[in-house]
Amino acid sequence: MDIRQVWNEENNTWCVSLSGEIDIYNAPELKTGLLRLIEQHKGNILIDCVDLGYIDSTGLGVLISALRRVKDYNGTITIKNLKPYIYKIFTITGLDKVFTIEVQE
Amino acid sequence: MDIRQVWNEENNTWCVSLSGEIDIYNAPELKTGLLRLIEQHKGNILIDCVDLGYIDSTGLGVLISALRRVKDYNGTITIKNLKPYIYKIFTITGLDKVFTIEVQE
Amino acid sequence: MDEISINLPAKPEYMSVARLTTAGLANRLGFTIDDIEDLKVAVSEAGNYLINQFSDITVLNIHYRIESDDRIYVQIKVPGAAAVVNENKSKESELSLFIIESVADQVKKEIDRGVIRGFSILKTGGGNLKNE
Amino acid sequence: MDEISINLPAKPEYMSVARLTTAGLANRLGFTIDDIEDLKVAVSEAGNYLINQFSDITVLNIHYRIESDDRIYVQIKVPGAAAVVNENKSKESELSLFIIESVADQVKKEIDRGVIRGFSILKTGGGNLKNE
Ligand SMILES: Nc1ncnc2c1ncn2[C@@H]1O[C@H](COP(=O)(O)OP(=O)(O)O)[C@@H](O)[C@H]1O
Ligand SMILES: Nc1ncnc2c1ncn2[C@@H]1O[C@H](COP(=O)(O)OP(=O)(O)O)[C@@H](O)[C@H]1O
Repeated sequence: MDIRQVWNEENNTWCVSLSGEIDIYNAPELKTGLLRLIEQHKGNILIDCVDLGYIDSTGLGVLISALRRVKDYNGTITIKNLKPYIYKIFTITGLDKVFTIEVQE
Repeated sequence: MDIRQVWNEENNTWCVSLSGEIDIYNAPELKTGLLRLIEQHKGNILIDCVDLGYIDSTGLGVLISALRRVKDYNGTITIKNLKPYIYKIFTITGLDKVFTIEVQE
Repeated sequence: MDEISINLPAKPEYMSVARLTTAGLANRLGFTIDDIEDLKVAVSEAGNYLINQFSDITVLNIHYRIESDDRIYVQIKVPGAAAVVNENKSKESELSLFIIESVADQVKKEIDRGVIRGFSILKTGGGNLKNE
Repeated sequence: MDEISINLPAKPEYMSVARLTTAGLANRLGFTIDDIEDLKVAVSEAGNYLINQFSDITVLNIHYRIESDDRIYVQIKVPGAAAVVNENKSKESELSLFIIESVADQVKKEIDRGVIRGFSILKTGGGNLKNE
């Protein structure tokens, strides 16, 4: 897994790119990473998953937990460029209703 | 593994593209394929390995056996675009001296 | 009918190995990309669940039984003696069960004294037969 | 020290699975692409050799012992009782031995009644220590 982020002052948004695989092994690292961003700027989060190959339940848990914190200050989390077979995992778990999601063509 | 071939009448050569992995499982298929070409036209063989990811000793055996047949009618086998780590297998086995080889940049 | 069995440390860092082995097998059987993905997800989540379930788990056993080119049974379990149940297991375990049930064609849970100790998952190459 | 063990049918079609599992492990350990490739080749050729060596072989056992992040021992062997030696083994077996010796840091052959029944291969992440 690799996490890259850019703070966009204009629209008060963290643009985060996730790549590789997120699973029970590295999800804690994702959690630490996201929490650090929220601490720095209480903004919205836009997660680009164009290079994300896999996410498991542990990774979803981290996203849920981040969303809870972001909602505390009325922020949003948007997920874009999800591969269809990963989007499927979001729909199975009902998380397609909780996050704003945009699927890869 | 996937084998594609084109007969080039002008220079009396079979241009063969190999892709995927060649191993003990599918090497027999490669052997049948090459022998069929030689039966059709007793020409030289130019093997493009740009998309070849792996070849094992069984696959090398097939190339050796094909070379023997091609040499019977004074033909040549040239191997081009080998990935460096596959070329290494050719050098280890001394086959870099037996075939004309060109490595990928 | 071919069988493959793998024992690996029940540690988070090895779940990627379990996924690769699973994908390699499903690929060899000629499963479609979607079916390979489903099986990978099912095996990985079953591993997650068991690692989460037992606080003293050390080994995971994954047993693949290939019934035909489009029919594979995968059993994921904690081999040997009972393990200590983790009382604070994380909420993601619920997600795991949900996901496993959805991507597999059939799931049997091996329950012992009220605790899931293993999963037996059927996946067919012809897509998802069942869906609830 | 972690250990992984896999039993798979000693059939040509499963050597790709052995390679994927091996690559997944070496990748997890953080081996370089070249070292991953070397280990994959060594395991695959050891499997080829044994499949070629015994005419009644049914199972291959691959046992990985991870001594540290850059040091792995892989044992590839025919488990259980003796197998019937194949008298017409193909010439590629010579190539296999050659390749294994070159890509591994160390190779021990388990020889029984004059026949290789298994290999124990050491590969370090720090490149090829040995080279004849
Ligand atoms: N509805 C849910 N489904 C699955 N996992 C969840 C759910 N709610 C929370 N989690 C996960 O369970 C864990 C505990 O959640 P939470 O109480 O928010 O703790 P934390 O403050 O550590 O994030 C977190 O890892 C979170 O991601
Ligand atoms: N020097 C060699 N090293 C490795 N393998 C070889 C060598 N010579 C031949 N082979 C392989 O051994 C097998 C037998 O070779 P050969 O006598 O040419 O039989 P065939 O006519 O079936 O090709 C073939 O598969 C061939 O590729």
